Amino acid sequence: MRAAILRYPGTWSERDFAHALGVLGVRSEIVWHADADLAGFDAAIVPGGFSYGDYLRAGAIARISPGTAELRRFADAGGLVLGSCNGFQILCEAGLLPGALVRNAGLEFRCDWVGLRVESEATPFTRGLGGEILRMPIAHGEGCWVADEETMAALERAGQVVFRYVDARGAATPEANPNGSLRNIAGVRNGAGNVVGLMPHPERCSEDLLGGSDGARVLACLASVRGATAPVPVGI
Amino acid sequence: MTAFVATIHVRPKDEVRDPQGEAVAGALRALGVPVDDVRTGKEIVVRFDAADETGALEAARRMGDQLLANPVIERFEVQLGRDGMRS
Amino acid sequence: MTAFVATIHVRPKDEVRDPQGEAVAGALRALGVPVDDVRTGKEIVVRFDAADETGALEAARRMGDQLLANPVIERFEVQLGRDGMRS
Amino acid sequence: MSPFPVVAGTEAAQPNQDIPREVGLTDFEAGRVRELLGREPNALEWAMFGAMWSEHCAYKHSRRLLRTLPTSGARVAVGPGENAGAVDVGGGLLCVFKAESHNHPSAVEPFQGAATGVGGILRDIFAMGARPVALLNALAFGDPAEGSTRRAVRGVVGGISFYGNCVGIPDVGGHVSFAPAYGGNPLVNAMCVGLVPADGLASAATARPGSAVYLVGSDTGRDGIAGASLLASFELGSGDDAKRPSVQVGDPFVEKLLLEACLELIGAGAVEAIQDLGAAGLCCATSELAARSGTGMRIDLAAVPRRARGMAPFEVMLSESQERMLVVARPGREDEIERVFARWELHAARIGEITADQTLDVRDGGAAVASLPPAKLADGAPEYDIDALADSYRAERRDAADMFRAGVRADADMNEEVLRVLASPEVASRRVLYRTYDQMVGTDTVVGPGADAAILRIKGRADGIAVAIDAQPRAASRDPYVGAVAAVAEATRNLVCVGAEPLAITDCLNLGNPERARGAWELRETVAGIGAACRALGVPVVSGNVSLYNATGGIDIPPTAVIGAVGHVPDVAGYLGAAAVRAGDEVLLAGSVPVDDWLDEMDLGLEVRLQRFVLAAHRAGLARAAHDRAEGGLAAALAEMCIRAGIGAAATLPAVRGASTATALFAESPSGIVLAAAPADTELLRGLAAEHDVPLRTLGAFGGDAFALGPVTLSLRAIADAHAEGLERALGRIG
Ligand SMILES: Nc1ncnc2c1ncn2[C@@H]1O[C@H](COP(=O)(O)OP(=O)(O)O)[C@@H](O)[C@H]1O
Ligand SMILES: [Mg+2]
Repeated sequence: MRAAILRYPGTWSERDFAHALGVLGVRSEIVWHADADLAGFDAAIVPGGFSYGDYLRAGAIARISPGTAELRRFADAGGLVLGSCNGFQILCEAGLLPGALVRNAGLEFRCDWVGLRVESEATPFTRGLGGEILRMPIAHGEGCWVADEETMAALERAGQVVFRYVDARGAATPEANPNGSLRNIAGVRNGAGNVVGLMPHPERCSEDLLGGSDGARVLACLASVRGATAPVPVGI
Repeated sequence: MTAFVATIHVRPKDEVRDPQGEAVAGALRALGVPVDDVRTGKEIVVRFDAADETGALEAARRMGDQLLANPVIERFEVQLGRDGMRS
Repeated sequence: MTAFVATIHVRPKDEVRDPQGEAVAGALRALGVPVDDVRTGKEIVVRFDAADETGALEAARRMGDQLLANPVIERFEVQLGRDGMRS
Repeated sequence: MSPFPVVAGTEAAQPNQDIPREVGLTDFEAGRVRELLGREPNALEWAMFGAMWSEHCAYKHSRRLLRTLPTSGARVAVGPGENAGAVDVGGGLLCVFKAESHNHPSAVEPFQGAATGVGGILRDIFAMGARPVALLNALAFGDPAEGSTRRAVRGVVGGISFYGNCVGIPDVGGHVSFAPAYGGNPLVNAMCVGLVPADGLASAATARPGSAVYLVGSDTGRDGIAGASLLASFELGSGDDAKRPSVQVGDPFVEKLLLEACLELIGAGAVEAIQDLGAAGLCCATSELAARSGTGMRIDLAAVPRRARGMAPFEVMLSESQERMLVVARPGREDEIERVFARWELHAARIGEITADQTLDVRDGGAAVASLPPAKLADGAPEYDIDALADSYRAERRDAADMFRAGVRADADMNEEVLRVLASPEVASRRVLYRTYDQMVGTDTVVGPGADAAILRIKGRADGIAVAIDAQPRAASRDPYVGAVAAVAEATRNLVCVGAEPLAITDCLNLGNPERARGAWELRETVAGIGAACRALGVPVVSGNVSLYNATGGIDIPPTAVIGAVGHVPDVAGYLGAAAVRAGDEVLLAGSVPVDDWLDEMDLGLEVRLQRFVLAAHRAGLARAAHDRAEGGLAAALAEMCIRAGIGAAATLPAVRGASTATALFAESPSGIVLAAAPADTELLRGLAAEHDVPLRTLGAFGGDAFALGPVTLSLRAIADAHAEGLERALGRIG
């Protein structure tokens, strides 16, 4: 498994992902958006951050970057793509995932731990995790996922909702929803299942020292897609 | 080339949730203004050169399509004028 | 009471830096549009009832003053109409 | 050639008394400028002196006093004087940190003022070559019931959140005070902590003649409040709106690009010297860099990329447009510098070069517009001795500073009082504020906001660093010396409470008018208190900032020394916290007992012994959890431990002769730490306390789901809710 981590101007989770993947033994490389070449990679991660300052709309300007065009080619060819936080926003803006992410209800940026229920196993990032309740951090101001009713219904029918915000008992209550997302949606996949986006940050909860390691369970799915190599040493 | 100024008004589609509008409505009610409904949008004022009005209008529409509005949730309108400040 | 709809246009004052506008200008140039300058603002569309046009205009101005615009860095303009959708 | 080439400007010939005054120089200072130069400066040159010799840039009233602070120590790698200080955390790594105020801009525009304050402190850190790893902030606002305070809180917290989150630096802690005196003058102090390999430090003192000078980042516009007073003296068309200087607006996106590009180039060795642009913009950056390097510099203002049309040379020199850096290229690396900045989509304009002649030679196209010795600009301002003025102040005794105890009558229902204290804006949880800050980006935050101190790991190592920021304005408003001592003691004690050894501090002094007797006295006493505490505790001051003239309606704010402390955690996985309590653990109080008259004198000796004892207990594995007694006294300290651990307690109040129940519950005497220890360990713990000559009392035990302390019995749920919702209620966000 070799993962590319896409870096746009303003991305800030790329090193965090590289570290978390390294702990799991996944080799990764941070690639610059302007000259990104994803040939030869098994997976592409679109990490969190404020690409282009998130001006206009989160992910709007990143959408027109050459890196996003390359990402589209890669996904169309069946490459695995995981977008977290700003990455999810970019994937929606780019039309690689359905719906859009708008300002949080209440308008405030929120950094907190949330509960997530895995709704679909039909992705390379959630295999074997169906029904599990995970704890992960969020950190976003525009994470309210919206779509028109038709899209929403089609998505539910096709099982494309991958993560939902839930309380400790697994119930998708309004209190468990940190941003007003439609039907507590925290993450979705495309029709083929090779592109997944979620607002939470699996890379921030991949070691017990950081308060939880449920993120490692998601990233480990990726690691198991093809044989993982030995843990990669990491410095600062 | 002539100097144009286009204002592109971007608004959430009617059926899309507008958290900012909801918050503003709440705040206005708290201020004692009995508002019925609030929707928020953006306006982007672009100064640019184009050969003529048709070209300018087309360019402005392209800006809206390709960047300024997200068709999944937004619609936009273009308002075009000559740029008196520059021409 | 009559149903009114006011659009409050809020823009950064001319002399105030608009980083969002700068970023959008850069993006538009990357798309090949030779823009000279971009400024971004907000528009807030408020539907509400008022006794008459004077009252409505006054209410809309108060919204701008008290909530919608930050007078230190922004200015606003009110555009008032009857609310055809409701009245 | 004369060292001062003839300079364009109509005023050059005859002395003009108005211009120096209008740029903020006193007649005495203007005389000194003329004396240093041996000629009459032109208008631009006056403006440059006015900016560089302002209190903000020149520390005229505080420099003499600051020199008395202890600044050296075995772990100090960089002391005050650079963009930020640094301590050695071992393994070839330095921890760089500094706190800075942005009070005045935040009073004008809370959101942008706070945002650009964060931007400024970040640039100070990466100008040292260090990667920022954490932000903290210390804030002070007026009465939370006032609408203006609520707007200020929203604006300031929103601005910090906007900027820090976008750049992607976690906010891991802070401090918030509320007092009416801050109503018209809120305090916004931002602190940043960074890490850099010892051999990767960058500096502003290392430029050499012949090297190219670049101005990088945002274009230069007419931003900057400091410009306001200057504009008057240049009589620009009044009513010409576009020419008015405006509030600085931050662009965290450009800051992020600047940070990455600068660190990449510094890491590659392409940068010979670097200086951030802050107050007084290009004027300050060019003169300071040249002065520190012992060189001159020639720059051409025509090469400066501008955002506004028709800017005059003085506007370009003094603009405080944000997100800019001055970068001196190592010879032969110019192409690389240009390439890297271009890849990060930033403008890098070559605006001049370093010269050997000790002159800052400013041109505008072909014309020479200013020619001044940089050392005189940067370091030539007079220092004022405020001793005599301070001596003339007759300190009057003011009310007791323990706000809670003072308000509690002997016959009050103590259950109600405890809930009131826990829900008060001074004590209640700050979560409603810090949940809008990204606390985890970087994946180094082991303990974030909400604890006594935050803990950051260092990837690839077992050890880490701890940071805390504190202030004691209520104590200081009664006695600035004791308040300053207490602030240093609290910040370092907070480090100790998480098991970290204090290494050094940064201090950010927020005070009133030093030209009045009381202000002078407060400044002197504050610095003396910090110095005394630092010497006793063995923690040097490695960086700091002074903000004077803070007042609301002509009344000075309480002297507010904000202390940011950095410590070393030998083993981050085994940190000490407040939450690791288990049922059955004993509740112990180490150190002082609550008394009424602690403000008369603080026992620094006890504080030192207490801190050593708790660190020793932690190292010996005898303490399970710790939390210091601070705002709200013992009641708040024990309640907060119970809330964090999710476990109740049953404890008695320490018996102190002559002290009332209210004192025992709520007095904020320093030098007290509540500990949790397993019953099997308490014997050894007592022995260790005796060795350290620290009083240690058993008050009771943890367990159950009731909070019982002396006469108080409340459910855990009740104290948790009061603490969790208090601030939101006080700010009127929930009913
Ligand atoms: N402005 C702020 N931003 C982030 N965290 C804050 C802020 N103010 C306070 N905190 C955090 O809230 C907790 C309580 O603050 P404080 O009462 O000052 O603690 P202490 O008494 O232990 O110094 C600390 O963890 C502190 O870091
Ligand atoms: Mg504490």
